[in-house]
Amino acid sequence: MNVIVELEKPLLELESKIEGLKRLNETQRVDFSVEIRALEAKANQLKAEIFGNLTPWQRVHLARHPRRPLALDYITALDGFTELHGDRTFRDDPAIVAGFAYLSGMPVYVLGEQKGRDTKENLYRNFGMPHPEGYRKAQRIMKLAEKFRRPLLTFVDTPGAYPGIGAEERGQSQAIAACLQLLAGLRTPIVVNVTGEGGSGGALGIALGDHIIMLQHAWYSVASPEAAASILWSDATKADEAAKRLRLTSEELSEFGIIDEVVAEPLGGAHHDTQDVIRRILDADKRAVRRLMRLPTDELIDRRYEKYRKIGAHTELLHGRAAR
Amino acid sequence: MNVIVELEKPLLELESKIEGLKRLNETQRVDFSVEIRALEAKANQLKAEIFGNLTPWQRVHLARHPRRPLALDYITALDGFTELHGDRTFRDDPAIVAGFAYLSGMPVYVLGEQKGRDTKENLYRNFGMPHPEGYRKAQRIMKLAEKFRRPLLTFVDTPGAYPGIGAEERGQSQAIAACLQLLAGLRTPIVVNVTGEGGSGGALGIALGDHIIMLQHAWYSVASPEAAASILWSDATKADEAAKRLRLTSEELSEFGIIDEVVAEPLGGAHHDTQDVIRRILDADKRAVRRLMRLPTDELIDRRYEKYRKIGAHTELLHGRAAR
Amino acid sequence: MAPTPNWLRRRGARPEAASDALWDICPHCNERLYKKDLAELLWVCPKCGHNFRISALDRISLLADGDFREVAEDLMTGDPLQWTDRVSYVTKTAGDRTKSGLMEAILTGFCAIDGVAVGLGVMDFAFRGGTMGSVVGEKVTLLIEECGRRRLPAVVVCASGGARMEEGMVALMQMAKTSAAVARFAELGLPFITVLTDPTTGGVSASYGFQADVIIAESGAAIGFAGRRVIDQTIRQKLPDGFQSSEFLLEHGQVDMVVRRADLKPTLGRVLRFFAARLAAVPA
Amino acid sequence: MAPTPNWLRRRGARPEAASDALWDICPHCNERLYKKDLAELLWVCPKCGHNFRISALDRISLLADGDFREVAEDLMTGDPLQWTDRVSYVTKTAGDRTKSGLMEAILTGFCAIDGVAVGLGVMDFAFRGGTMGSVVGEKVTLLIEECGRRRLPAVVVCASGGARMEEGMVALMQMAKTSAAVARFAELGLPFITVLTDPTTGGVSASYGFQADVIIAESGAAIGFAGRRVIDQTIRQKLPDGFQSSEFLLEHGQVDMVVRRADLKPTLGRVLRFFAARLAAVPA
Ligand SMILES: [Zn+2]
Ligand SMILES: [Zn+2]
Repeated sequence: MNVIVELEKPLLELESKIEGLKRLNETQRVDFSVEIRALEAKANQLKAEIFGNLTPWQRVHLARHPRRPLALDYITALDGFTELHGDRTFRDDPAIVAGFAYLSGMPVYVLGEQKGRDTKENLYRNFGMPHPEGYRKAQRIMKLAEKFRRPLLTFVDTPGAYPGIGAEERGQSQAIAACLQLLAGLRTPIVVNVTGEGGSGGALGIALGDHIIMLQHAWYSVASPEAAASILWSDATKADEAAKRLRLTSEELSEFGIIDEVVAEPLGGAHHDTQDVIRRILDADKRAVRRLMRLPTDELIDRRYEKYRKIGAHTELLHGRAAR
Repeated sequence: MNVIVELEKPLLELESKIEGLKRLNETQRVDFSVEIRALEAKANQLKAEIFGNLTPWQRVHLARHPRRPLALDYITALDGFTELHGDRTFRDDPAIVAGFAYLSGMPVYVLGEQKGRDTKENLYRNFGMPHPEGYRKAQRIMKLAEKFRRPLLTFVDTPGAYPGIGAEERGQSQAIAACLQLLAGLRTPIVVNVTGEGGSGGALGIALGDHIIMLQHAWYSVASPEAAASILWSDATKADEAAKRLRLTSEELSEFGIIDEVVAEPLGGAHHDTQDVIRRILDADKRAVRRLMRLPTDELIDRRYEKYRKIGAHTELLHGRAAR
Repeated sequence: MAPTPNWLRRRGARPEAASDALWDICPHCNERLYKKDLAELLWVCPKCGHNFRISALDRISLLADGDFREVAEDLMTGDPLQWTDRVSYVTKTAGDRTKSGLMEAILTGFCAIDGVAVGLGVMDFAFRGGTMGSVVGEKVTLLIEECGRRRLPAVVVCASGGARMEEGMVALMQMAKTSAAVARFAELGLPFITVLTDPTTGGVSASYGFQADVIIAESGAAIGFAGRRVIDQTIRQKLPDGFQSSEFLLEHGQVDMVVRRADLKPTLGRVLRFFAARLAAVPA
Repeated sequence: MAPTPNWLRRRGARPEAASDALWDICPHCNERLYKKDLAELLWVCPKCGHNFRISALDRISLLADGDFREVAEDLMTGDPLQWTDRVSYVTKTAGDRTKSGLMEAILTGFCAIDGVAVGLGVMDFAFRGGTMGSVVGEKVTLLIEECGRRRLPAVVVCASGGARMEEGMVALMQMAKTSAAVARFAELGLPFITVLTDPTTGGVSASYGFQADVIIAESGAAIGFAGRRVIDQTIRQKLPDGFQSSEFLLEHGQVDMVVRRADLKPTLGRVLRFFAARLAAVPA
């Protein structure tokens, strides 16, 4: 069960009560506005109590909230999204959506890791966990973006690349590795949006870029808290502990210089005002794309190289490079 | 049954009789040299009768002779052949062998369509009929050849690309199409040897190059005679008829300008002197590679374009281009 | 029925009616359809959605905005193999010319699709089963080369049984020739789009058909390398449902999208507008 | 046992013996093996051929012709997350340094392999399970960059459980950093070769491990993206025989060759000689 959904319940009850009173207010002669105001104050207080001080583990659940905007919510908010399918080799992987669209009139290619909204859709989307063919479809789109010199926009939201038999047989490692090599040298601007879950290498496969934007309550980690707890302590139930230690929040990752820009969410999370959050993300994308498109391509690639080149924490450095 | 194997039988009997007499000659006191010379004369006469005037259909069988040298016979005659495996995506296809070697000291990449010598090996090699993953392994080797600026040598010997469910599912068309596009623009010399069967698109997938060599009794056709007869007349038994009409012999294809060089075979076919045939082919390869390596890359690519650009037979031409 | 466009009227030649019958039978659901209605219906069965195979002329009418300026229209095939079986190749192609009203299995030219200027090639199954011989290879190559010079997107609508047997290796080499043209065009950074219609197989699918930046399949088309009969004879086992259909190929990652005939023009327009848009034209 | 090479004697540090036992048990066939013999046997079980996991120092002794000039040898990890669980990350790595005689999970340097000058990186599973943190990422990157400057082939022998948890996202970003280094190196037209040994998984396999021009797997190694336990827990079904073994990967087209430990040096030599040969040196 999602802990945020549990926490939210009293708030949702209160809000539905307020809605009821508002309807009464409109249809009946009696004036409930005083009561409504009182309840609204209480609701705001409750919201602040619930969401004002979330633990990292609670924030992981916020990023998994069933009503959180998904990759396609952002992508379809672009103008004229047209989906392109398939890796030309094995299968079309619905866990990665790909295509092209316009960002405020600018032609862009888009990639997104896509979960489902319900069980049926989640089975179809494999809960947003791509297979190698998904990363190979992504490579096809990356190459198109480079060939036609259009910026690439990616939307990251995956628990991780799928760990299954077929995925291993068809080279999950190779598929992600090839994405990374391709993105590192791609001669066109890449803007990355981490909007939900940033699960390890499966996220990074479409998240190496020039400008990395992260939604406030998204998480991005070397491993999911459950996987990390399992790897470190052979005990997946210690995920809350792992979530705290992994430094997977947008604030911490900003401090590390791994995230370039954090887009704020309304109190309670993105699903409390989906349209506003989408608008904020796309605004940030637009600013980033415009800025990056002004750079000569060689400089763009050099800057991208330096951006990743300097990430590390080591104490004795060759060539006099400064340590973190 | 292979018609050449049938035709050869009396010759093989005679040759084994001669061998027997020769052994007797060495071990006994009696002198059989007169008889041997007489039988040898008869054998030569028989050979000339059998092989002097083969029909195209018989020559197709010569190209399918169970003792005909196969791709790996040529490839392993190069120095230091090292095999490279796999398409990095789905499977290693044993119907296409790939790797690198030295041709008289020159580093070259090699590709070959490989049949088996017996049933077990043929099942493993799928009778030399590649799947899409074979063509994708080939693409990997083509890209290596280009990246490291080494000539590419290919050995063509396939009844055709495999027509099966998995092959279609994984994009046989796309795999061959991608090979052709890659070869057309590959910035390194490509020398092609059609040594056995040149079955349609499955052969062409590794046969687009700068210099096309063909063994005298190899065949190379828009479709196998059986397939053509089946397509044209819904009657695969008319393959001999189709073989004649398709103009699939090295002499005819030379006339059409589709083959650049024919390497002669001994009377009776390549398997009558395998080592000599291998040497002739590799000599031709060496000459071609040395000549092509002297060309600036842009000129190499331009010549390759013109080579294929001019193949066609049409009577009203735009831009005043000369018709065949 | 839509009025005959100018380019078509100018062209003069029209195919002979295959029969005088007023009715056609849908091969998919057996519905009897009044022939005169079919054009209005875009040659799509109103009961089951089956796409009838259509001529290159009709396809161009469906796609081109207005004028279609045909090029290389007089190109006629030679007879490189001096082919004869029951009848000679020369006789066969002469018959096809009369029957189809076409010089060959493809029409190429320049037009606008939904407002975007393009080079457009459209194959026609009625001419030798849409097979690729010298002329198809030459016309596709000329079209792509000319698109390169004019810096226009190239679009080819495929319908083909593969390479043309009667031109032998000269036909097979058209795969190499067109591939070389596509490779050059790709290096120019110009967009190439194919539409695979029923059927697209063999030498056409294994060359330019699958070399495009965006590959669109018309719904319900049969698309593959080997023909079904060849596969049947080789493997002698039941083929999966929908094997080699457009939808099967989409699932197997081979095509970018499956589009119904009615949506083809707007979809092509959308794709072309994106790919043809110049970065310079973008507001900063 | 072979005499200790100079570079190793110079290096001084040696791992503590894991135990004082004179015997080792082959984990594959349970054969009791006299420890002193194992080095002579290249740490391969003479009964079943099982490759024991070996230290980076031993691996270099197996591969390098003579001298190995280590670089970036003093690089030591920081503690970017200030990690503590049962013990602190600082304590853990200090323990690993003592136990393994290494500063980190990889040694990098320059040497000749079978006569060919190369940059060589060798990972060591004994240090934090060969996980990639800042130092592994940095040393791989420095090695590849330096190979680029010297125009030498780069060889990395992988042995890794993936990205290092205790360095969190700083560790994950090493995948991006090393990939960027490989991408640049590839553009220089220089050869990159990896040897995947037991085990190569996660962040290392999904970055430079699988980005090489030639990928060699040592026989019997476990190679994959996800660990077996994770897969077991996710799919809860029986895994195929040999799943994620070197041989399984060869069959599935993921690696170029599977090589026994005894053949590794000559095979690498053969590959390197081919890839490192200058075209100019070829007789015309
Ligand atoms: Zn119908
Ligand atoms: Zn053992």
